Amino acid sequence: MIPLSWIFFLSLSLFTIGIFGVLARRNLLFILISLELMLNAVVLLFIAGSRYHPTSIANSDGQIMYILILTLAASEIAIGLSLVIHMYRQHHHLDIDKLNQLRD
Amino acid sequence: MTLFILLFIPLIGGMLAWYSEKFNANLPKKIALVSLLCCWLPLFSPLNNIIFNDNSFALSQWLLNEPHSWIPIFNIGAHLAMDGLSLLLIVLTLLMGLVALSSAWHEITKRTGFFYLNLLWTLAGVIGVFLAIDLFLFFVFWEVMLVPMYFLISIWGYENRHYAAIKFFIFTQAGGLLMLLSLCALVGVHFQQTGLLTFDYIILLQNPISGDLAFWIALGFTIAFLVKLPALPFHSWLPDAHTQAPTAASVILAAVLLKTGGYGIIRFVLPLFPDASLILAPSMMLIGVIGIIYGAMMAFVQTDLKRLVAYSSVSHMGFVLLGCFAFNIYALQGAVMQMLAHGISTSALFVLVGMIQHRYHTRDLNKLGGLWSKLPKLSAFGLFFGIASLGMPGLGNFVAEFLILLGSFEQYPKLTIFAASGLILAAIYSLLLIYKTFFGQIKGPHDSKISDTNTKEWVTLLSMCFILIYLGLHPQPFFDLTYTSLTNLTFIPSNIGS
Amino acid sequence: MTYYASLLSLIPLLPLFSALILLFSKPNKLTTALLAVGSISGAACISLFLNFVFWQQTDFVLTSNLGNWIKIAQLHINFSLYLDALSLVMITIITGVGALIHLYSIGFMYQDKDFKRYFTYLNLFVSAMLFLVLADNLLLLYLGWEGVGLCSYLLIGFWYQDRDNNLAANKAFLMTRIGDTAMALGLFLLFIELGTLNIQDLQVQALSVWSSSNNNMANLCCLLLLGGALGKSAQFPLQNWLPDAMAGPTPVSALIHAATMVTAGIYLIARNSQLFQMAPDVMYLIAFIGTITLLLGASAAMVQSDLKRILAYSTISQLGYMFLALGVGAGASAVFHLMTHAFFKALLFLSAGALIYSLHHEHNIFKMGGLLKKLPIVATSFAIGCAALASLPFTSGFFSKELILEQLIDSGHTNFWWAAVLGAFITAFYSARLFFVVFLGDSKQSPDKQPEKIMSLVLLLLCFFSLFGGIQPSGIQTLMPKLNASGLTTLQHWLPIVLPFIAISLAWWMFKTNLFGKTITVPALQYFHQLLKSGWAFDRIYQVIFVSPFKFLCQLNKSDIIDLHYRALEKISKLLHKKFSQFQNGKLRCYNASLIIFCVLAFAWFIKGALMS
Amino acid sequence: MIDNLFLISAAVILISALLTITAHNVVHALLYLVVTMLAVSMVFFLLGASFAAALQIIVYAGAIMVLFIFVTMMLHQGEKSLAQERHLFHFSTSIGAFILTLILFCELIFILFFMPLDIDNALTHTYHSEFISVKQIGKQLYGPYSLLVVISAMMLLSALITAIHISKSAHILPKTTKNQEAKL
Repeated sequence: MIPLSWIFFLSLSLFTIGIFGVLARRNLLFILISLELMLNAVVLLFIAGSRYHPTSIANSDGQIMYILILTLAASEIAIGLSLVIHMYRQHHHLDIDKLNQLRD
Repeated sequence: MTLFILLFIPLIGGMLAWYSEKFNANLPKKIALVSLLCCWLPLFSPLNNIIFNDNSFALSQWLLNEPHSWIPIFNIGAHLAMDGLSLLLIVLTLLMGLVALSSAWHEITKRTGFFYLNLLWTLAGVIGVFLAIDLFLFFVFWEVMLVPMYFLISIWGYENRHYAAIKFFIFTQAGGLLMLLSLCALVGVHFQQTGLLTFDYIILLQNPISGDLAFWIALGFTIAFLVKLPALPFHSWLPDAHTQAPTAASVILAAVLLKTGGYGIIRFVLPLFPDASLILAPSMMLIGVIGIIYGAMMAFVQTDLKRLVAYSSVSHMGFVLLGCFAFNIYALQGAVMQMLAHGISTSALFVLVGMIQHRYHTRDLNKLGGLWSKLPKLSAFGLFFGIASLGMPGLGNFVAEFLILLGSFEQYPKLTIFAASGLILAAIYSLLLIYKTFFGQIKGPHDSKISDTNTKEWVTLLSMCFILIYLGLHPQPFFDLTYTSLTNLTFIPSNIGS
Repeated sequence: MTYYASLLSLIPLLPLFSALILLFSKPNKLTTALLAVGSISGAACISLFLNFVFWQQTDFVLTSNLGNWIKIAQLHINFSLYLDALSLVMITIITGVGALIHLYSIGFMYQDKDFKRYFTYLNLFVSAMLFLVLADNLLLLYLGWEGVGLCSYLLIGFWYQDRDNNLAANKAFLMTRIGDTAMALGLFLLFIELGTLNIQDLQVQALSVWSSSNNNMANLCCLLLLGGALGKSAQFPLQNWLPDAMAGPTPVSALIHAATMVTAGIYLIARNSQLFQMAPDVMYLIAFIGTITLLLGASAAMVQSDLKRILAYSTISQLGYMFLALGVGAGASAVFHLMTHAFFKALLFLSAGALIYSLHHEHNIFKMGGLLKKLPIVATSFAIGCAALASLPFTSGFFSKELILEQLIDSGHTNFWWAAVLGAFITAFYSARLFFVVFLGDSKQSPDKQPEKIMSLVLLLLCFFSLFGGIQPSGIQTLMPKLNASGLTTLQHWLPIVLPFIAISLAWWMFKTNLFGKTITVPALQYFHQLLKSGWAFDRIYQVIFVSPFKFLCQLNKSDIIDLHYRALEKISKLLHKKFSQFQNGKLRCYNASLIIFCVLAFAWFIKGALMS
Repeated sequence: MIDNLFLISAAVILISALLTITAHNVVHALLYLVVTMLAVSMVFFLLGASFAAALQIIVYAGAIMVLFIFVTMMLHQGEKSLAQERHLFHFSTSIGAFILTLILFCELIFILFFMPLDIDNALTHTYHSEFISVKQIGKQLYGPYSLLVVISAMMLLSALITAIHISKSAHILPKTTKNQEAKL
């Protein structure tokens, strides 16, 4: 049986890689990709959590939560990508640092 | 109900004046005048039973007492009451309202309706402050009188009026909030100690709270009133507010708004926190004395006429502070008298400065000079009020300052010697004022069409002269009026002072 | 008796009413003059009448109450007047000399366009002085005291167009105001110690409360009251306002700065004599200040070139004599000298006024000369005045000064006696110098017009008084021991009589060798001459010690240090705003980074928390 | 046996994740992402969540990643974007981000392993082995969690509408913005 701490380590490192991706990359697409990574890390934990839940009967809450996160990811990506298209149409580049008109 | 009528007349009058502007331009003035005059009617009953049968104080300190409930849950009552002290100050307010009206008669031309609304609402706020017995109601009126005054300064003021108005607003608002805090703390502590949640002054008076928390609450109240009575550390809003305010606003500001600070100390700080104010007394008297000297020294170097008069009122108010915390009957009577006399003499000076500015369009002392040869009547009044402000015996200021110094000499002789030096400094800046504006050679342009005082100005100034002389030569009725409300403050503690 | 009381209350009120009428109405010159002089001469007649009534009685008291002023707790003050021998003398002087000076100033001020304003102030002054002298309690005295100061300020600065007059007026008012504040403190102390401000009760209370003489509270009170007296009577520390006060019209200088106002200080001390008896040290101080002022005034008068400044310094020195007399306890002789001095000094000032009037505002004595023939009346009055000033025998000045000198010896202060005699010598010298330089010698200027008839009439009247002013009402006699020359040695008796003649001959010799007008070459002597001319450089001393530091301090603080703090507060908040707005730079990555930073910090805090426990 | 299977898939996950974020070419990054997703579904299988794994493969890797690739193709990035990408992301600029994430990583590791939390003993003793059948999930889904279903439905609907709206306005906008610029 896989000790939970390993899974913790795995999801945690996946999450950190995702964060690095968000912070380091200046291309909007890559930010979305690393966002996906972070989502996967979280889902991993949910599933592991429900699997190791100390109750007598089998617990499937993790998987239900997975379904919800799945729909979330899907809708989020749909909107994200349409924004990317929109941005590309308007600015012809995807560099996020150039989008700072909201400041003044 | 008479007190509520007295309160609502200016409020409604203000609204009417504002509304009437649509019909024609100078209707608001007349409405304002009418509403001010009929403010005197509710006062008629207490006034004549004081003059004719003077047993009005036999039964209780309050001439008129009208408790009504307002917010029952917190036991906040719309409780108005008038005693000798508040009657005096209300009469002063109404008088100064008329003076402000007369000085604004020709001077204010744009948006007159809104001007008279603000003027009358400030007066209503001040009358409310002098009548309110319920602490919460007192705070409400404290704010009511502040906002219209802000508009008066910021709309009809002179060159950098916005700076002055905002500064005035922030200072007084900060003071007001501090007062609200200490007010709630007071009610809270009172509730803990006696289990009775009330904002009513008379009930709070029965069992004054003590202990170090009482000290901090007393300090909160005192600082709020020190900001309003411009004592030294918090005085810097006054010169700006006065220089930028139109004449009518600075008359109201000088004559009445400063007195709410003094009134607050006498009415709320001294009786509600007896032992805390004993601890506070030495430092407050020190602030008063420093205020006297500092205000006088500042007045001495000013080149702007209105700033000079403003700093002089900082110095005079230092005397009031000295008188309030000296805890004996002479000093307290002197403080009340100083508030009256200062109200009249300084507002007269402001009316004069307004007239000079109206004619010569400048307040700069270096540009003014030799007015006596051009405007003898105006300069004669200027000389009279300049002399009054330096405390010439036979006029109100002298009686007040003499009593204050006499009272504080009994408690702190060494401190009073410095305060007495204030008399010399007052002479210095008053003589400077008179010399720089009225005597010497004419510097300004020689257009001869500048007219001397017209009858309206002449009547207002002359009536103020007679009041000051009456105050100086026959102050006894004023002393008897405030005697009852001041005697219970003068528990002369044996321990303080040499 | 009540008839007299109402008469008494009329004395101060008459000038007051006439002043008020003049203030509010606009009469022509004639009615103004009539009203003004009428009211003063009315008061003069009443006081003369009271003199006759009380001529024989020795100790009489007349009081009248005009109404209640202040009544709180123990402080009972009312407008009540109190007349006894001392104040009777004072009101006779004030109203007598006042009436004459009013009469004189009709002529003197006739051309001036502010005729009405002049007489209003003059009437106000006389009524304030009368209130001062007749006051029953110290507060009413203080009211008169300040009123007198105010009117002297207004009258010195009467010709307000000229800048120096205003400065002189301000200086006079401020110097006296310093004295008045000291006196006010004295009043407070007296009220707290003795519980009353009524003058007669004070004397009685002082005896009972301060049993042992010379306790420090008595000293302190008398010292403070003395402060007021010094300010008003231009004595040692506060005397340099009087020479500048000559900027006003000459009748004003005659009335205020010779006869009446400057004597207020002496009246105050004489009135509270029992109080001052309780403080011998203060009495000695008064005598000491008297001598210093005496010598200071006389020496300064020796070298002046301005006609009126000489008379001003001589007034200071004569007042020094009176203070000296008060200091050694001879109150009556001081008052007697005050009376005679009022007459002959008023005479001197008025004749000086006539001189200036006819020489068209010429003040410098070295530009006048040989006027004996051209202005006979002025010359004779000047001669009599100078004689009385130098106390030549059989003039009124002689009687009063001799009396003071004799009192000095009686009370054993021989060192003061020597100083007084030296003063007398210098006085005789400068009065002789004044007379010779102005009236003898070659004439440099000829007068363009003779003085008005009314002015000459007044001069003659005053000549009469200054010659025969020696006679006094019986009331004063009782206060004053007879002129018995018992205790004096021959030298002490004859020296003061011979001395003026020596001084006059010295002055005559110097005039003949015209040493007076010559410019002095010796630097040391020149420096000393300059020192004396500026009244021992008191103006410069006070300028350096008090005025310029005060001005510097005020200028330093012109923009209100406390206000700067509030403005600095405003600047700081603006600065912070600028700093923090840099964080809102619109870059998403910065916002993400700050988010992550916060998580890192939160975890660190959590770890620290867990590790600590 | 399961353990070393888990270790392999964990390694694959980590490596491909690292490659995803460091790739310059978007398509490479996407493909590495797909590999990560598959490896994650492998781990789900190991944990007994077969339904979740299947979903992962079908929906996540299948649909979402395909959508991603589809969009990147629409943006006809071409060679220019590769050079741009190299300019946008190179190691020196992201040193700050790297340090920050490293600190975060160490903190999390520290909390996980060195903090005296008692997670291990609670879990090891009672675990059960049988798989969770789809029927069971279905009952749960439409039983107590029916609200969850409604919410996710709503979410999907709103995402749909927004995506359509934004992409539709994307057409019109560029034209209007051009003549707006002309007007300015």
